[in-house]
Amino acid sequence: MKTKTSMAVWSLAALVGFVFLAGCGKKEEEQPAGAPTAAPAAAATPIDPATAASISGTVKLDGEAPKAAKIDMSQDPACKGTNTAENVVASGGHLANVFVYVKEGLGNRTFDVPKVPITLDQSGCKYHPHVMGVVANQTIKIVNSDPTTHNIHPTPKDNREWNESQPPQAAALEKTFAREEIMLPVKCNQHPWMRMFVNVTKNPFFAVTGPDGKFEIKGLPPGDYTIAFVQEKLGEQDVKVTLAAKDSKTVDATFKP
Amino acid sequence: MDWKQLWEILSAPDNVPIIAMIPLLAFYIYLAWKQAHANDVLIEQLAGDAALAKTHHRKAWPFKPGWAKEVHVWPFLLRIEFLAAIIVTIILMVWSITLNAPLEEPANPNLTMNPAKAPWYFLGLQEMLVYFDPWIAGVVMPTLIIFGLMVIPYIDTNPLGAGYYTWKQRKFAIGTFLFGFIILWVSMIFIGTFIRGPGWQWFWPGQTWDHNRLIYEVNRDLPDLFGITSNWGKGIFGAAVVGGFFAIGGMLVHAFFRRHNAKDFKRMSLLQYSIMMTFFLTMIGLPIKMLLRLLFHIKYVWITPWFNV
Amino acid sequence: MPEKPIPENDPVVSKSLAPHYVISMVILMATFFWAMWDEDFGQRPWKAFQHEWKDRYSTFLKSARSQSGDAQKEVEANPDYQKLKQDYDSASQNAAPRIQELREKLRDLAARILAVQDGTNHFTDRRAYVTAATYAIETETSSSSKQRMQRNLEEYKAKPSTVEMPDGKLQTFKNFGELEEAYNELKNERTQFSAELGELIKPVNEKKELMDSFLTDHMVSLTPSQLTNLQNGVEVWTPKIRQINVNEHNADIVREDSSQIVDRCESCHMGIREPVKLTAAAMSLPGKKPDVYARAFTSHPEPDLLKIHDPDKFGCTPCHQGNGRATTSVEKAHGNYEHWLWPVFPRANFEAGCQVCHSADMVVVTNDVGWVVSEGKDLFRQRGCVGCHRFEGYDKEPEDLLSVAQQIKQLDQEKKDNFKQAGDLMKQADKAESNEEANRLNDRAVALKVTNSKLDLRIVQLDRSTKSLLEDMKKVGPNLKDIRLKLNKNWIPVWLKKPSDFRATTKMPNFRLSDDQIKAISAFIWQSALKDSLHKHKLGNAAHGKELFESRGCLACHSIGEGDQLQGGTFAANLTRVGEKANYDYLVRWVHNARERTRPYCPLEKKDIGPEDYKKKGLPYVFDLEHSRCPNDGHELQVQNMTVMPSLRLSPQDAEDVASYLITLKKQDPSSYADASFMDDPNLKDEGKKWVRHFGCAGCHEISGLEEEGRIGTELTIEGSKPIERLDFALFTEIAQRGGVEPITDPEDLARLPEGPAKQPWYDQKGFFEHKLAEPNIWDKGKDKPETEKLRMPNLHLTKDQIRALTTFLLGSQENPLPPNYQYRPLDYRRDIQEGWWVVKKYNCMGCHQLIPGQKTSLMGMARYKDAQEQLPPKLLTEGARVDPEWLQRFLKNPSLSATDTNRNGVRSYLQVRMPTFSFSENELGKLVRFFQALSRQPFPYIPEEVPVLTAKETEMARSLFSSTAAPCLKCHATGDPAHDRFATAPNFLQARGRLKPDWMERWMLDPQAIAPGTSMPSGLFKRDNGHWVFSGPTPASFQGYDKDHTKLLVDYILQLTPEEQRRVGAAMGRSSAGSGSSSGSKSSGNGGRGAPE
Amino acid sequence: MPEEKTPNGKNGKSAGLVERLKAGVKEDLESLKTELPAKAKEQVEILKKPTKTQVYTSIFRHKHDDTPRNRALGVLSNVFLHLHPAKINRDAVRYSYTWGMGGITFYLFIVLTLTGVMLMFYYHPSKVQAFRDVLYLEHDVPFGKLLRNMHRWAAHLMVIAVELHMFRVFLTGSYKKPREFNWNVGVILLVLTLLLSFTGYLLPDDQLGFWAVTVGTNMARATPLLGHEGPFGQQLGMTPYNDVRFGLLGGSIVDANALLRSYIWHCIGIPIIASIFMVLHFWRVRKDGGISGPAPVVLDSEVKEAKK
Repeated sequence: MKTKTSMAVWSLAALVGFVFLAGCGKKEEEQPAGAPTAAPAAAATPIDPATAASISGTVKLDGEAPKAAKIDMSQDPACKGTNTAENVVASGGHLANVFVYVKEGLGNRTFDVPKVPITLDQSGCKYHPHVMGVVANQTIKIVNSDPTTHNIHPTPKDNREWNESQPPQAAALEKTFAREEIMLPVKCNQHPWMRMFVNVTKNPFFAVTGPDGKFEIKGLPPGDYTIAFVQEKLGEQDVKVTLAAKDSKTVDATFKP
Repeated sequence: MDWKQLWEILSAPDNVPIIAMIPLLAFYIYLAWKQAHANDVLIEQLAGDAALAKTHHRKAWPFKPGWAKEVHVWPFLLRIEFLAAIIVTIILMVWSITLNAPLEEPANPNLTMNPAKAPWYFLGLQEMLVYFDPWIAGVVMPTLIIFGLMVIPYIDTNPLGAGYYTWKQRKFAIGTFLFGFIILWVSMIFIGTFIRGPGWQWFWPGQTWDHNRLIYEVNRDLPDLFGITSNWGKGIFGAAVVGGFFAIGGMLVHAFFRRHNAKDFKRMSLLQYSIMMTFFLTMIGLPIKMLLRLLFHIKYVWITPWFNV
Repeated sequence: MPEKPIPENDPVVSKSLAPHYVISMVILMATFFWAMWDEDFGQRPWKAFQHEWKDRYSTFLKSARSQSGDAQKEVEANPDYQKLKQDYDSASQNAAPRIQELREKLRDLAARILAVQDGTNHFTDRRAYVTAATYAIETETSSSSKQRMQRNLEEYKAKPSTVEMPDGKLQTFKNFGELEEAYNELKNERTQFSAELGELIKPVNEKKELMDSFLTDHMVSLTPSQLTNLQNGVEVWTPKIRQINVNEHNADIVREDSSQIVDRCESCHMGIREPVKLTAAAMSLPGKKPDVYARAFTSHPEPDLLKIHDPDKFGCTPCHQGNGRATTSVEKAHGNYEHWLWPVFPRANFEAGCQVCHSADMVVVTNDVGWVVSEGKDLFRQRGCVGCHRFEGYDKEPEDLLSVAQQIKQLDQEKKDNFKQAGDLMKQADKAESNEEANRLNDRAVALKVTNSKLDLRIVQLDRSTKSLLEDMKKVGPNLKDIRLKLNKNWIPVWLKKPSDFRATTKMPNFRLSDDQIKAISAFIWQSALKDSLHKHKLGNAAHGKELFESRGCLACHSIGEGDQLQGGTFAANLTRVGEKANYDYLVRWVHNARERTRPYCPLEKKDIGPEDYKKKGLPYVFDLEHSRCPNDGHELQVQNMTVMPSLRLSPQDAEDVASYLITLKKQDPSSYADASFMDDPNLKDEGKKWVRHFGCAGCHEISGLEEEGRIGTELTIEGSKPIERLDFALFTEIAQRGGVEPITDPEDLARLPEGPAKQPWYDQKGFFEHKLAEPNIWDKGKDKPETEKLRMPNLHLTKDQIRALTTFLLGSQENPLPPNYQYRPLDYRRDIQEGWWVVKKYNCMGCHQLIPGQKTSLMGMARYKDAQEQLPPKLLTEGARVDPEWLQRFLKNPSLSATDTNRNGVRSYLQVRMPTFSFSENELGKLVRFFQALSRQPFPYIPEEVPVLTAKETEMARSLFSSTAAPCLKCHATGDPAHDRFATAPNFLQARGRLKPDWMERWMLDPQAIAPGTSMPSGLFKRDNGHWVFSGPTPASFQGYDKDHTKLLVDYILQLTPEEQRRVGAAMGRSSAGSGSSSGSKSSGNGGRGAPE
Repeated sequence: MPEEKTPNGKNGKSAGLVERLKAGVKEDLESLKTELPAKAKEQVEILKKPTKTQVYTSIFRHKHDDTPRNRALGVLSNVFLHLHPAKINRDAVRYSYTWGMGGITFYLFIVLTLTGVMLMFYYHPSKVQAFRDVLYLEHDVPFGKLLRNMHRWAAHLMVIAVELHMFRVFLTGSYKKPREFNWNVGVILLVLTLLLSFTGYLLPDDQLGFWAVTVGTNMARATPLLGHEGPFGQQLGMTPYNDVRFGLLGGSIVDANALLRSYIWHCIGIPIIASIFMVLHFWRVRKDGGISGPAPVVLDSEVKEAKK
């Protein structure tokens, strides 16, 4: 009897084994179908004001500044302002309206959006300022000081386009740009000469050179940076710079017309 | 050696029965041979010992006096039958669970399968299509097979070997049958399944079934080899060759049969003998025709305006 | 056996079979269990999927809920929500006491009703007795027993009944009537209270709903409570087949006898229709790469598509294919096994599914861009595949011409028969026996004559459509009859050698010609070309020509520059080296009007008609769209070059300038090409013709003597469902089946394969198409074939993406296994859209115009327009709603809107880029107009609405607003005054009338950015005030107290604007030179609108 | 007659009747008390021996004790088993002699009948539905795939078993006198088995079946005299539309009619014919003296030559 049982057990075992063999289907090698979600953005790291460094410098124009073209403002009698174009504004070899910002080097740092809005004024059928920097999502307050209607028409690459009219004395428009974009053109369709550039950056470390070509960026944590100089016509120049704690370095740039 | 191709053919669900049949057949032939051998030994022993012949129970299996000559069907036979039923059920279930019946695309008369094969048990006949016109392979041959099988009891006049396995007492009958069953039936099925690929071309096992394969093969007719061109000439020549085969072959077989199967020959009536001869010669004719085709590329032997052989 | 010892006991009888039985029974049972297991699990792998789904989805929902909770808190902090919540709280608090009271009363009533109903001697029982007795009385026949039963009933009814009320008191009702009354009263009372309760609760519930819907409306994802509901659903899920039985949901689409669609895809793809977005990453196990489950559980990536194609109605497999019923394994379900004819479309080509039903659509998706299958359809025409391969829907003009000819023939015969019959009838009528009979017969004869007139008109109609068809017929390649006039002779053999060497982006494919073939072919086409002479032109101003070339819009279709420098559209040829090949005089003619033909072609006589034919008939040798009849037989002629290139209406001078510029474009001098005088060898001509025929050159080119050549390739309409056995992989069949070896070795061709060199087996339609397109003669590789039997398909030097697009298109081009109702063949306005896209794509309208939001035109990216977007051609996103279709038709016919001054834009005269004249046929004109109307779902035909005549005061008001400094209208809009129009970036208002639809104008003023994103016209000009739209700047004083829409007023004013009025207003605005524009002002008004008063 | 129980009856019967009634009821109650327990005891006794019950004995005609008589009766009184004789040659139970192939064939035939009947529940022999029904069977019907697999493989197995049976019968010379006729019946059964399998091949209406049947029936074209491609066929006016193949398929191609014909032959025609021949076959096995062996060997010298 014992042999019988063991035989039965063996045959059952053999059968089970067979079942397993049959059941051993091949499972496909799993392929990645896209990287898992990116690491969450690091929280805003406070910058120690004690170690903050700064950069300053002058932007020069090497060569003859092109003569600023005259603008024919006869189209709108309400426009009464200086009628020179602002493509390249230079005096005595100092280049104005160059946007200087920290292009690389801040890593994954995030920064709070400044609560204070930046004002863009339209007066004399011109934008003031002509070049401005703004942190992404920072409010831009657009004011019309002219007795005529303007319309504000940014034509961005990576942000949303809009076009709104602003009659004289109208309430200020409040707008934001959410994505980084350098030299985002803004224009007024009614006054084709009216153009300005908004530079939307991720960090608050930027400056626009004044008529003397000078700029200064403060409060930078120590580190290696790429500083970019951007001029609307003359393009971009990158400069690498290393800042130690409490450094204050001078970085100059020279554009050629 | 194209193992993938080989595996593809062997593992096609409908080919599995043939694969199963071959070892099965081998096993049963062995089983039959074992018993036939034992019986032949016994017969020899008894033929040489008349005394023993009188007392012996005349079976190769052991027997002792006192053992029942007959046993009850219930339970001695039925228990085996039930067991067989259970085992067949198991085999069938396991087979059915592990292997799915084939189901291909919906029938599409516009898309010919290459190769288009008949069910495996008819592949022997399909293979015959290579060597014979359809009317012979598809109609005459099956009819001959059926009739041939049916006349066996009436032309086999040998009273020996009824109810027990033996070889020595029925050499001619068994030899002929084995020839018919194994060579002409089973091996043709085997060829049709495993050897014949696209375009019904001959592929050795392990050769890739290339759909583009082209083979240069000119098949000639026998009369052409002899430069006979006229229709009448071909007809007469062919008839002569076929007739000659039957006449000369018949003579040879007769000479052999008369000598080695003298008793059977004596027992047979003329009708029995001539039927036996016809079927036997026809059977012999098949491989001859096949070899003519495979080795000498001869298509037809006998050409007439109505039919070709 | 003898050798063995004979056992003592008879083995036959004594041998036990018990062990055999035990073993076999055990195995048998095991087999049974195995069968069960196999049936339950082995054949049901989806169960594992569903278990996995339960876990993963549940985890996902949990984390989603916490995120959603934060989002909810944010929304809840919204003051609007707070207000709603307050409303709700106060309302529910106010109503609460009374609700409570009513609920109690109802509870009490319910108990009392129950007592009366079901208590001892209860009402229900007594009523049942009464009704049964009443029935017995009613059916009783004997009057005596009727009376007796009546008495019994009365007695029964009179009996009192006592009811124990819920408070324990006994109440006695005198008789059945009283009981019934009491019962009914109780029920009435209950109804009353319930109603009151409902009234009370309703406003509270409404407030709650407001609150909830505020929440759902303001949350991007689902609210936590919605997520909780989902989770509850998941947790109680027990594994079961999830299937869509299309027939059940959609009896009207699927007929009884057609194939049943049962899709069980969702048994594994559980997340497809979940209302949250599930990505493979989100459904992966934490920290693991997405596995087979994660990839199966994603939600449908295009939920919008599911909205249009509701899976309940469509199922899954009609779009994706695969074996929807199968659930036994992933391979089976996806149909990825040898014997399933419709395997699931590969991931890279899933859009093939669109083509299966949308084969009649040129643009499959009207509200999105970048669809691969649409690109494939476009390429199929652009690259000239249609030249050799017939494909249902493409270039069917030749077939239509044939059928029109047939119809005309038939009608002619009918006419003849009718005429004869009418004659017979009249004869019979004359001999008729009675007047009635005669009149009847005469009437019939008259009817037949009328019928014949109708037939005549029908024939005229058909003749016109013949004309249309001849006009519509285009060829992909240029007319080779003109090559003697057009080309540098020596350049031709060089070009034929490998066209892409000369011009990398050319449509002309590489036919792998041998030098002998090139010689013969070039000799044939050279010798068979026309030998007419061209008008000679002086060289013009190339600099001006360059300016024109770049500004007039040539670059919308043509490109210039090579490699990185390439700019412009890919629709037409790259002209970087055109100076090497072209003849200046021909270029001038071509630039001026590409359609201008050297000689007209008569399809009936099958020959080019020359001046001699005209002379014979004494006719002037003039042929154009107005003079398109053959002088010999009056048949319609082909009077245009069969190119889609339109005329930019340049002045002859400008055309010379442009041509002068083009002729300067070259890398080497034309004279540096090797001499090819063998092309004049007449012995080569026949050989050349043979090869030209062989390669089907006439499919794309017009060639003398081969005008009627048919297509040489296979029809591809249902190529995607061709059985794989019919696709000849030649010597690579086994290789394709087993995979691993890539037959293409040429590095250029290899780079074309969308999926790179083959790694897996590629023995499928996709593999065939991709390999064939990458290297069309790949199946000849290793084969020894005579030249004439080699594969003829040329190498189209396609890119990876193009091959993917074409493969997708071909994969979907199937003989539809679905019921015919699935085919997208609408009969309403959508059909107009469907047909219109074919025309729009044919002429590359989208090279200049944006028709789909987000679509890029060729011009958009060019530096020229970067700072001057207002100089781009207008966006046509709402064209149908914008313009009067009749106007549109006029405009499309002649975009200059003038019969004389054609060298200009009719509407936007300020644009440098020019709307060309396409010489659309009547047929295509109609299609285009209907297309735009349908795209905006406008009724067709359009009946313009009456514009109310403004009162003097209103006119005055409107004028003051229109001209106020605050309203900037005329700052940008043209007036016709050249000085003013220098700055104009918008059309003249005078054109509004007859062109624009008033409703659209109003909508436009309010928010132009929403109609044409990026337009110069600013939004925010008007604001909503007191339910009306008012100007948002300072309004003139006269508007005091005006309480209608300012926009409407302006629209009406603009529609009534006269040139004088405009001039007056312009002058009033203090424009320096506003008064001097009268001449141009009147000009524009003359073309601008229907009978605009001068 | 039911007693009228009218407590407040107005038309009361005579007092005598009531008395009698009362007495009767008492008596009945009395009998219930005594007789019922007795009957219950009796019933228990009966149920203790289930084989003695009328139901049992009506089914099983004989006792079950292990006696030779009962062994014989077990076979003889059973309609399924009485194909067998009560006793057989002691060596005939040996597997090595018969190989059991005849029995296995018959068993497979039964399995095929059962599975076939179940398959018929799901199958419609029409061009529109046939293939879809098979898909339905594979994907929707519980155990449908197993059912189809079993039917298919049992059919193949049966062909193998039949051929082996014939092989064995020949080798043991079992066709010899007096079994000549039964051999012929067997040959017919072999043909019928092949035909059964062949007709079933077409039914799924897939490429495999379609082309197998096309190839198979194309041979019929060449039937001498009766086929349009056969010798003398055209001379006798045979065309694709009137020859023997047309008759087999019900059309000139394998189409809906062929499917229907195939189905009817497969499910009704051939099974009935085969059953009849099987009955004949089994009957003759018994009548010809049971299975042929294993018989004692016969020596050549013992053969008595029949007189001619």
